[in-house]
Amino acid sequence: MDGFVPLNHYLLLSATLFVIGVLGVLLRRNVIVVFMSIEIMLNAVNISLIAFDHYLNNSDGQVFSFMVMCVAAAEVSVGLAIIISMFRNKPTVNLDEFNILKW
Amino acid sequence: MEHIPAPAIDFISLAPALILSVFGMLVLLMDLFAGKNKNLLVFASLVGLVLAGVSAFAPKALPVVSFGGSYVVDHLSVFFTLIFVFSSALTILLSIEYNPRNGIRAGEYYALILFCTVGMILLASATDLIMIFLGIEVVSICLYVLAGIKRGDVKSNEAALKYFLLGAFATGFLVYGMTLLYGATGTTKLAGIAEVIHSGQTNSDTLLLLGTVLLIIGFGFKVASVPFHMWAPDVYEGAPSPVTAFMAVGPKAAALVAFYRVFATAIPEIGTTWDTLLMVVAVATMVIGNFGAIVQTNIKRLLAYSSISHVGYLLIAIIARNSLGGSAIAYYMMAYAFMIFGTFGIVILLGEKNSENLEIKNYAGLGVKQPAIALCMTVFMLSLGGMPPFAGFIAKFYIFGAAIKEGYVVLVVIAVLNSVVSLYYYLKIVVLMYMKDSERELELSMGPITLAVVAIAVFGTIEMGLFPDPILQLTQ
Amino acid sequence: MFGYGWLVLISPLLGFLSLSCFGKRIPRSIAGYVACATVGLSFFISLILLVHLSVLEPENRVGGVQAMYTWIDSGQFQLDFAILIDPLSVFMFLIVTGVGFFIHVYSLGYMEHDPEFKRFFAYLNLFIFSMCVLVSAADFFFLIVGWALVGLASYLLIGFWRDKPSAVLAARKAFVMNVIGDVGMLIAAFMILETFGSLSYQKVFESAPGMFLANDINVILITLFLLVGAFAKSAQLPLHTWLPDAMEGPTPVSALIHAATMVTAGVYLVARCHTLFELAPFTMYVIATVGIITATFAGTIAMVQTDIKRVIAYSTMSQLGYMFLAVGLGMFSFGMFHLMTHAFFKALLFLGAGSVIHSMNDEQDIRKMGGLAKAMPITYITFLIGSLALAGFPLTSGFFSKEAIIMASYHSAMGNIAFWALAIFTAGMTAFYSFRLFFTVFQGDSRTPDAHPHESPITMTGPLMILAFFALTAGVLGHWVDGFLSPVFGGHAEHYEDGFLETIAVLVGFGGILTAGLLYMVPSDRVAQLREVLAPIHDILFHKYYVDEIYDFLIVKPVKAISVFLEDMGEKKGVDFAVDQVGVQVREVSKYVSIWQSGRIRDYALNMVAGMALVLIFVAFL
Amino acid sequence: MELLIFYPLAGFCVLMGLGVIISSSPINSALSLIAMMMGLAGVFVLQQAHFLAILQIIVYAGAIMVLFMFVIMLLNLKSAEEDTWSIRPQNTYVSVLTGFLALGALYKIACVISQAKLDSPAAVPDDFGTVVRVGTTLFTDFVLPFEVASILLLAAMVGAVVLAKNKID
Repeated sequence: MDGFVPLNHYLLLSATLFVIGVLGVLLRRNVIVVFMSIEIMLNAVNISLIAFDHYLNNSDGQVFSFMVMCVAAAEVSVGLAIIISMFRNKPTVNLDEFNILKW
Repeated sequence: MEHIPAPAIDFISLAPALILSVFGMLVLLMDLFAGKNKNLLVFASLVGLVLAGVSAFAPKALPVVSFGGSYVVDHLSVFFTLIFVFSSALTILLSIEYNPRNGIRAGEYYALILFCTVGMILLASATDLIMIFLGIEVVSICLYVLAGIKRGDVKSNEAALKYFLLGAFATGFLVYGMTLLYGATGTTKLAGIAEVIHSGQTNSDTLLLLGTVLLIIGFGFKVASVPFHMWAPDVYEGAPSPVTAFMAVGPKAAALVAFYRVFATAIPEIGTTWDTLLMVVAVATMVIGNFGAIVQTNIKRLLAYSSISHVGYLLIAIIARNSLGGSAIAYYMMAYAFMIFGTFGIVILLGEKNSENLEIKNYAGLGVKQPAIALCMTVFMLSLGGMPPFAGFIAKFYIFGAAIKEGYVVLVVIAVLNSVVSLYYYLKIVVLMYMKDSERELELSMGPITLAVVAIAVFGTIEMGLFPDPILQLTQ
Repeated sequence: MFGYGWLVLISPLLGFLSLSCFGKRIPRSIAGYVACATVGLSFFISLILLVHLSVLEPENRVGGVQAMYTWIDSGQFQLDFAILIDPLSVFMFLIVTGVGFFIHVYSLGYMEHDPEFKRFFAYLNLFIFSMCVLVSAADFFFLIVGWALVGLASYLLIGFWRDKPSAVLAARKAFVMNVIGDVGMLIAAFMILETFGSLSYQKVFESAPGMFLANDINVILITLFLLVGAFAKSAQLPLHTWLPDAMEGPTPVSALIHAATMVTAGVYLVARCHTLFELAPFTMYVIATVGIITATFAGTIAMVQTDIKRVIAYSTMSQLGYMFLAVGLGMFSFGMFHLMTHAFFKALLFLGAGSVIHSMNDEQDIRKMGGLAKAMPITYITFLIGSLALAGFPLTSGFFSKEAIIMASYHSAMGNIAFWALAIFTAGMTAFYSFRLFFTVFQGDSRTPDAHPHESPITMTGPLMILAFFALTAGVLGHWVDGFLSPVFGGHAEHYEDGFLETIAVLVGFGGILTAGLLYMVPSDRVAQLREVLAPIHDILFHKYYVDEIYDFLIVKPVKAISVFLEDMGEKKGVDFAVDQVGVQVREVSKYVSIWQSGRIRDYALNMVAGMALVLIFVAFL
Repeated sequence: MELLIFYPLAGFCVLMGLGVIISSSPINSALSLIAMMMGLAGVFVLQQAHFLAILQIIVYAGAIMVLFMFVIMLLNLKSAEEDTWSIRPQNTYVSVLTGFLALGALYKIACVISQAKLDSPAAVPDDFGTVVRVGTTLFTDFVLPFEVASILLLAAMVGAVVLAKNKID
């Protein structure tokens, strides 16, 4: 293999996507989009995991990212259920309107 | 086609978790046939919990390390298993009368509590980052649902949503931190990580550092320490009362023990930097928790802030990082379980038919109308404030003792001063009960089972305060 | 050996628990008797303990630690559930449970018509229990526990009438002041633990003399912090402001807690820790100085008060000052002796005042009383005895105990002329204000014609008479007290004989009584009438008028001005202001903390990220 | 070869990621997210993690995103509910401060991250990242996490049903 990509660049890609996800959570008001941003964060983590695996010649990271996917799936199902159950009582997806509980 | 060698599975050390999983599924199945009568489910859940508690003692010689070093049963984990089982059982007992009154009819409720307990037990024994991650997630996912299980209630919905979104957000940080830790050391086993760090063979110290920071954030969120505590008051207020009590004890204890394991086992040697950081966090947590609680008018919110401040005290034990610290955390959580379940038992007892009656001012005059309950509440409040001769005092005493042994005198002084501040709001409730007359008549719902829970809790609080030795022996 | 001593503590605790838990189910009539019986039992056991101790050899009387079991055992540090039975604690037991028992009985009558009769007795029992914990503690830990518990009980009892805003405020003030003291004690305890590695009296007092030279900075700091607690609890300057306000509570409470027992805890503390204090002569000097200044200060204020209970409250402060003077001079047994006689006559005065207030339908202003002697003969006579004892009239109990202190203030090793002069001056004032009070209330004519004073029931007068007996005769116990306590204090206190000084003291006392008599025996509105009828006495009356003017100009006005000034500066703007401000500021901070909690998820996430950024910066750059 | 594919692919992923958080319509966000996940699957393939690349497409792009789509349709979300991204005015200071802090921290990290030892990938065996290899690891070393994952999914399923089903009893 001539020219290979240094690990750093994978890590940077991962970090960039992670930051994009964080920004999405901080800046968007739509619950669904915020939720998708969190998915971006989890995906970003997977990139790092797999990159590490490749560079360490190890399979643990792949198992880890397998588990991350599994958790993501579980979170999505529960999260969407919460959104639906919430939507029944208060038909909006604007996060800023959910502030009965405060102070 | 090569065969995968069958892995050795140590059923004995897994027994509590296995039993509870089986009973969880059993409860789910029984729910199909039980109809409206949930008593059978309650009974089955309690049996499961008792069996799990008993089976926790099954391993002969502790500690038992199994699954290639990713699962360990030691004194700490056995004791925490007991705390989890105990707190889940009390949660279920508190729910029996609370749920129908507040429109929670789902039989899955009990199954979710059992699954959550499985997660906590696994978490307390996990010595592998992947296991810790999965344990935390099992616990969290059950809690997201439990927080929102009062489906018709906007507050409950909001609590679930907040908990879920922020929890998932924090999970992102947590798992990223674990990834970096893995990348830096090439292994996910805590012992392996420690070994690599010890030998100085890390791939990158920066990754290690960054990973640890992110890990702190993730754990910081799960245990609700400042500045990652902000979900706690809202979620505690919105969730159904038994679930709130559950959250304040079980999952928090589980996250703490995992936190302790990671910091005491995996990365003890890069300690000094973290100590300063954790000290700042601990102090901030105590201060914010206590000062936040002072102006609260809702009892659940007040208890939420107070539980934040208690995390601050517990972090001191993690900073101390000696064996005394571990058993101090265990003792503290057990004492805290008694106090919190007792307090929430009373909160539930005082609930009315149509409202939960959570305003603190409604506690006025309780000393005259319900002297016994007021006295119990006084015991809990004094114990939470760390007054002798109750359990809360001994618990604080051991934590501070562990810290002083390591020379963190200033930290302990700050903590003691904080305890004094906390007395202000605990005693405010006591004063209200004894010194003020009630503004209106309350139609209290005095459920016998809830009363029994309160009685158990009072007994425990006093017993652990007067005779701390037996429990302490268990933790060491 | 003294295992049964636990009963002294357990009995009132059981009383408290049963009254507060099952208060509803216990009939009202029985509740009061239950409370009295528990304290009575404690008193009885204390008497047995006394006899038991008396038959022992003196050297066997000390160090009787009764450990139930080891409570906390963490390696180096060990703490037992234990009580200490020695002459000092039994002495205190006797005062606490004895006076406490009579006051319980008195309360049966005094609180008879109060709707919350049972709650009152529950708190009283709690107080007796707490006080017993305090005096029987075998280590500093339980000392502080008792210290805090009596503060709590006092808080509950001052604010007992919770509909009365002034009572609630007073209760809060007392509590805050006491917490300041508790914090001082806590710090002292930490320092002791740090220095000695143990909290038990036995170990600390055994190793202290070998560890410190006199006036070692450590021992001075420890004793000074202990003093903060002692001064707060015993209402010495500058932590005294809560005591007069505490009079908002029911009168038996004032008698029990704010005269006879709790406020003397500070004196007890100094006596108990005399080993430490003797190692710090500097602190001893501070104690004596603060004591005598408080005595004088409170005495001047007492002269111009018009509320019957406040007069006695300031007088209590003043007498506590004497006790501190005594222990500060190293005359521990004199301090304890005065503590005992004071408990008798001051409880008597308070109960008498309560009896008066009771019959005057809760009137407390002495300017509206007068001529009660006929209507209330028993109260009258007993009050007279109390006043005589307080004034130090020869052969009453107060005479012996006060005389000993005044003599010591000049003759003892640390005494000097200034202490003596102030002590004598205060003695004169004491005689004056106590008889001013007595004459105004009981002599002359009634100033509120529509009041119909009546004698109180036997439950109230009985304790009055018993206490009066002791107030009159307890003086003879002086040598016995000294002898009984000498094993604890390691020797007898030297009794100084000085006929000249004694005569002065007696004369000053007479002078005070006489002045009060001249000024207040005859109500001034009848002066003109009398002048016409009785010409020969005209001169005297004229002189009286004249003296009154001078007195008013020379003494009353300056004293009034000073006391008003002190009250303004010292109390309203100084300590109180500080205490209030702490509360206000705490609430302000608290508001900010909770407003931070905006309720919006995105803000929370932002805060998390901000926190993370802070952590990263912290790690990256530090 | 790897260089040639990686950088465009990475750029694509970042663009699509930005698309998720920028586009005003949730549907567009979801589509961008799917595209990003496809791109990531490509990155995984570059790393020889074939098994996970497949999973990424099946689980994420296939199952999870379909669920998202369902919910978006179910809630019938309008695209324009004046939801562009925004900072609440009260938070301006905190946000700016956080931004600076985060930038500072990132800069510092970027400075030191280049010192990492791992510059070239290890020589990996042929079966690296295959189902067999990953599966073997999963069923030997990590059999416990695997089982726990089943509890996790069960709990999530039960929870989702409890919360989302129309009517209880």
